[in-house]
Amino acid sequence: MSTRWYPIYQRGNPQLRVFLPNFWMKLIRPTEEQPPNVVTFSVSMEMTKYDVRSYLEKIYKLPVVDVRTRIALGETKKDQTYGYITKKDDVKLAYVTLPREESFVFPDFFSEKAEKQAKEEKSLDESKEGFRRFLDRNKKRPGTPGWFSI
Amino acid sequence: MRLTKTLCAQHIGWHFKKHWLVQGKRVPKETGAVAELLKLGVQVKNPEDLLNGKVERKIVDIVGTRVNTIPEDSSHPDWHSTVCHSYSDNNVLIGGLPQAQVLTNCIEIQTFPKQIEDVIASQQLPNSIDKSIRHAILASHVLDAEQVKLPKVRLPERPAFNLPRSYGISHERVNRLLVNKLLHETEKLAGRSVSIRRKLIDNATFKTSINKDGDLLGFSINAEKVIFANRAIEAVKGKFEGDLPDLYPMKTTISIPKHHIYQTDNFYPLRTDISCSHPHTIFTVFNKNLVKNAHGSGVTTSQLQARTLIKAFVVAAARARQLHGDSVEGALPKPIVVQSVQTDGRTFHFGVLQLNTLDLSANNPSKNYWFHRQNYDLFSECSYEAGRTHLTNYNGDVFRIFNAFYNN
Amino acid sequence: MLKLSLVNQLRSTYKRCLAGQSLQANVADSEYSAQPVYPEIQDPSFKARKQRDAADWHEEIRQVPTVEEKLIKINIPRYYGYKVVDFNDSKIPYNALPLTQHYTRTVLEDLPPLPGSQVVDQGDQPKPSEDASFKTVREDVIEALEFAHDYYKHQEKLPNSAQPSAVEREQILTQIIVEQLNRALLQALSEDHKHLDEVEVDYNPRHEAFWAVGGVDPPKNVINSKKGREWQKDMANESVDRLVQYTGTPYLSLRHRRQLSPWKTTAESENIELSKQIPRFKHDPRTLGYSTKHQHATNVPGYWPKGNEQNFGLLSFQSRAHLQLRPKSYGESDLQEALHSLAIKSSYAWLLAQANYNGFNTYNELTYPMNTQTVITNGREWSFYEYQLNTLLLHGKYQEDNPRVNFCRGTKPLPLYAEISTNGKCVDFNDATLRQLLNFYANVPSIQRSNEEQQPYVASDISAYENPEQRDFIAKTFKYLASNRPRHLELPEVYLWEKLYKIDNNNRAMEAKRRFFTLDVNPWRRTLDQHDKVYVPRAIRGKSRENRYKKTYYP
Amino acid sequence: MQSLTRLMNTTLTLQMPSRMPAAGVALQQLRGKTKVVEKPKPGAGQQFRRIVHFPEEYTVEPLKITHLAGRDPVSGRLVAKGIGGGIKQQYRWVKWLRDGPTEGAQEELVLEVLRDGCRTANVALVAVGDELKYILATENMKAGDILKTSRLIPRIPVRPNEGDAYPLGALPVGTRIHCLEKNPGQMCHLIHAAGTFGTILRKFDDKVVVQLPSKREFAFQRTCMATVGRLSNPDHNKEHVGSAQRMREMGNRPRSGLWKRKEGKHGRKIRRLPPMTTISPPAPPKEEAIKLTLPL
Repeated sequence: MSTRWYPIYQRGNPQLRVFLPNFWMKLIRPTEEQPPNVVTFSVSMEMTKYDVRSYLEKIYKLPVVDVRTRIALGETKKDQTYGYITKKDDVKLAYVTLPREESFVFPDFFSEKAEKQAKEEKSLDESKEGFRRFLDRNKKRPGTPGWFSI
Repeated sequence: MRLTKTLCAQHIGWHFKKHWLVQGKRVPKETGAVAELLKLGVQVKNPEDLLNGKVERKIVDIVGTRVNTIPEDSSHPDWHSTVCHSYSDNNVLIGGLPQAQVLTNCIEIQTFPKQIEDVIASQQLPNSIDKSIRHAILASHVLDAEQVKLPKVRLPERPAFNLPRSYGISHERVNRLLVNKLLHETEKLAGRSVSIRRKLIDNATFKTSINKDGDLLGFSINAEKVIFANRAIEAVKGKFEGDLPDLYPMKTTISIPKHHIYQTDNFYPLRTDISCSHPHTIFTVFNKNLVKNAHGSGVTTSQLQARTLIKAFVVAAARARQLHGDSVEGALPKPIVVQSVQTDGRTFHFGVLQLNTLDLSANNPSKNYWFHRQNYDLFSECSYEAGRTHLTNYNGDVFRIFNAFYNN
Repeated sequence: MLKLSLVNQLRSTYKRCLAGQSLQANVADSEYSAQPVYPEIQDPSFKARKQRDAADWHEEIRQVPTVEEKLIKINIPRYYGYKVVDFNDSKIPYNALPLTQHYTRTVLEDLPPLPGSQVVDQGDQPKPSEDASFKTVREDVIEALEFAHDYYKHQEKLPNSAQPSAVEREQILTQIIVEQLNRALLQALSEDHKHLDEVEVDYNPRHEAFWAVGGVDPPKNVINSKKGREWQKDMANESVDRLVQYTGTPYLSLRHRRQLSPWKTTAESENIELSKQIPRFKHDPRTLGYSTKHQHATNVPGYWPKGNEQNFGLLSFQSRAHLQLRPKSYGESDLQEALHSLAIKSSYAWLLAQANYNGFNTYNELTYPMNTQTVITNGREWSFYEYQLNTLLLHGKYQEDNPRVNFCRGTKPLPLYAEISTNGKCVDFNDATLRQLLNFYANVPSIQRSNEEQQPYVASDISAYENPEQRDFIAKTFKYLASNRPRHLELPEVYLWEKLYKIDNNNRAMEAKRRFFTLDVNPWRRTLDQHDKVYVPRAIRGKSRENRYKKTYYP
Repeated sequence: MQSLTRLMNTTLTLQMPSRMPAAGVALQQLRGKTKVVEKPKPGAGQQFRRIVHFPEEYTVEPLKITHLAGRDPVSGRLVAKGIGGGIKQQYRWVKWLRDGPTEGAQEELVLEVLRDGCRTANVALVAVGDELKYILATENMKAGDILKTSRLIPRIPVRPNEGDAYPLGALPVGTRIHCLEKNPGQMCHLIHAAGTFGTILRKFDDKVVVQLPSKREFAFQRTCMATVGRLSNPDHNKEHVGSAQRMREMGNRPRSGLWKRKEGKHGRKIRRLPPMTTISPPAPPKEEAIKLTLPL
């Protein structure tokens, strides 16, 4: 953990009382298929491979075999109204290799939610489809009430 | 605009500036005040020193800083007040072979020693050997697969041309392979009985330093391949007479760079009690891109031959110092014989040095012997053109001498 | 009049066709057959068409007459070189063995102990003559070791401006030891083993090999692109081929005119069950730590084709100096696996490069097995491996269908000596290790094949071509490709601002479309022969306007 | 303005520096501020063509140069037009001082005559003792020649050979010389161009009259050293450039085309040569001017 880097003192009140650590690691879901013993983290930009390794070894007592890091380009987006381009910050990704016996699967917390959402969408689609069929049916007989059928 | 007073008004500040550009530079008149003050015992100081005094910056020791390089001046630990003429691999003696002879106190004998001449004349080589040697030449010059960027080529008559960079086998590698392959063929011919008494080493360094007529000479050379033997080569029988050449108006140390920073220790790459520690033959490579005269001209044949001699001399002298102690001066109890071969992959120069004395002064009656013949070309051209290999004017004599040297 | 006759001719042909006659009926009667012969019914699906195209290309490569042209042919699809996985002898990531086995289709076994050592274990005396010769060899080797160490110790004392790193130091020492030992053993053994007189010794040769591996998951961009097309959606996750380029420099390698005899029979090597058991590494090799690069396919076993008769590898000494750079956390067992992996990939690559000079390549299958022996050493520790190359087909469907497998068998690292004492004497010399090494040298290469059998796909040699211009062109193009020099044109590059403002977000719609990505051109698809031809100056060609450009002779 | 100057002169007992003839002052308008850049005038012996990276000690190694393209190396401003580009040459450091003993003569051996890309005459590599040096080569100099150098002025003039260096007083009238010292001890910096020579015309008092390549006559002190003979490469002035590209290779850019040979201010005028001039001893070194600052 870096000790050199603190927020710059600002005059006036209220003073900053909460000091968040400037080294942090976030477990993220890998975008591509990986061997089961590789874990992906998003880490703070200042952390090096050695920082990541000692962080996991010293705090979480994890058996780290190897750490590889890279910096991923942040996404860009065009503003819909004015057309200027905004860019998200770049992130540092750390690929941590554990011993080959270990395996890590990223937990799927939201599978139920996704299912539910899918179901809802399905019923919505169905009702839309029904309405479209209803409209199609009534296209050729203008002025006839909807309930009228042969 | 009308020519009014306002229009014609001039900015006085501008004139001041222009005026100051000229007037701001003044040479102080000598008023004699300094002399008067000094007479009164008042200290006079330069105003520059008081106004812009030098601030000494302290160097803070931080972990991870690079170590400062040692300045090459009198504070260097290896700095000596006496100057040393330091000969190293890339130096060329401008006087050529005569200078090398005077430098090493050698008389030149333009044949090989009798035993080698006899072997060259009488040796029986199998008929297939020329084919193997041709193959070895091609394998090292053309057929090796190394592809590195070669040195830039300039056309003297078209200095503005930037020719495309060519890739190929580096000069060092061509020579390493050629010498290795020739030695391999020789050892196959010689059989185990001879080759067990030899050991080969790449890139051996030899260092020695010698006093000659009040000048300190330091030598540090590298031999690309060295053959060590378990027994020293016998001294050449017979006595040879001859005079050293006259270099007037040059001194013998001309064109050897002078240094104040040097080490005078002796270095021989093996200890004495190991089985094969006697120097037998050294192979040195001449690369015209690295070895040039101090003034940039190419190396002449005589200068090339001088290089062969000096290298042999340094090896012999380093060995003599190792055997008889650093303080050995004058005649050696037993002469040391070293064979020396220099090549640039195509031209070979063979020579044999017999070191009789380490006393190099000009008036020493006993001399060292340098046996050599002229240069030999192994071939005139070896190339790969239009999908075919070409080797023209192959000269089989070179391998015969090579073989005789190995078996000596 | 003429037209009328043509019409008449056509009419008669049509009539004959209607009558069920063949068009060439009047040319040869032998075209008739009792049973009608129909052309093979071909699967019109996309995948099958793709496979047929690939097979046609492989067949075209096979038909190319010379070794050099075959390599040029393989390189033709890419002007800037293929995107290849960088396999080299200096980087072995953690847990690399499964990937190496998959990428070389290799079964790993233990090297059986020497028959000689078993004899000693049982207490029987070996033949006295053998014992005497072993003793002399042993003395020679110990002497060579002591000599090498003494020289290295002296050399280290020299003040050197650039301090060599630990890896370089190991490489320097091992190079000395290996050269000394090789010389001592060649001398000592050549009297009994005449084949050692004919070996060709390569010093730090250049070993490179290129091959394609199937059964690897496609990268993200390929999946996305396929998912974007309705008809390709189902194929999105189908495995793709990865191209691999090995680059390595052993300390020493020995070559011989004849081949080593195989130690696995054809029946043993063709085993579909065994081939299914080979570990697979389906993920992208970059997830393991390998990197990719763009380069031309090169196959170099240390010399140029038709260089000499010594076309088959006998023994190579590989370096393990770079294993020092692996972190300690990889563990001891992984070091062992790394050595196996190094042995497998270096042996496979060298054999593939040798096979390439006999006309085979990753797309054209071997017709006979090839063998080599590999020693990995740091001077003190020696690991011994034997390798048998049975197949080269690893790409595409062959990953599953090919019944043949390659074999590698090896030992653990064995110490040759414990240490060199301060007075320069060798302590605890290990005879077993030396015996193993001697066994490798004594392994007589005995197989010699006829030219047709050895090189079934090679019809000619470029030096036999009549046209000097063609010879020159092929030789130069081949060297240019194999020299790994950068291409004449710089690699196409997209600047970051262009990615942000032109590709990812279309912010400059009115700008002139000049860059390749706005013109919808993929520069990586540029083929090797898409370049301006060399202009022949008028002074050379004379006044004719016809031969203004030099001809090209791409296969 | 004059009163201002007077005021300054009275308040400061300072002496006006004579304005450097070669130094001009250029005003460059920055935004709202005038930046004063001092740059030299062309001429005065400076070429603004290249700077040579001289090491501390004399060496015969070919030296590296940096092309200036007509710019002043201090201010970086363009001074000389029409210079730029060209093939990078290597500079050979000629040892101008031919120092010899006052009694007897020192002998030197010519080892090689070389072409130097940075000057028109050839240079000769000369060995004496354990020293190597370059001198300018004379017309007929070749490797193996022995040269003599002496500072002795005998009663009867010596019979010199080409390449020998003697004081002017020791040479007979009519001798062709080059590499002449302007004043004794001042490096031999006269007559260096290829094929040129000066001629000793007559002697009077302790002066020797020499006709320089410009045909003008100057009287030098008799102890000034000079080298005997005509400089090498005599055909240099007859050699054609050949092509525009060759001109560029030589480092010259296309000319403006404004200069006319036969008319205008700079054109040809035929005048009588000025009479003989006696070389005056070198001026004492100038005192360094103090630059006073005044934030105006």
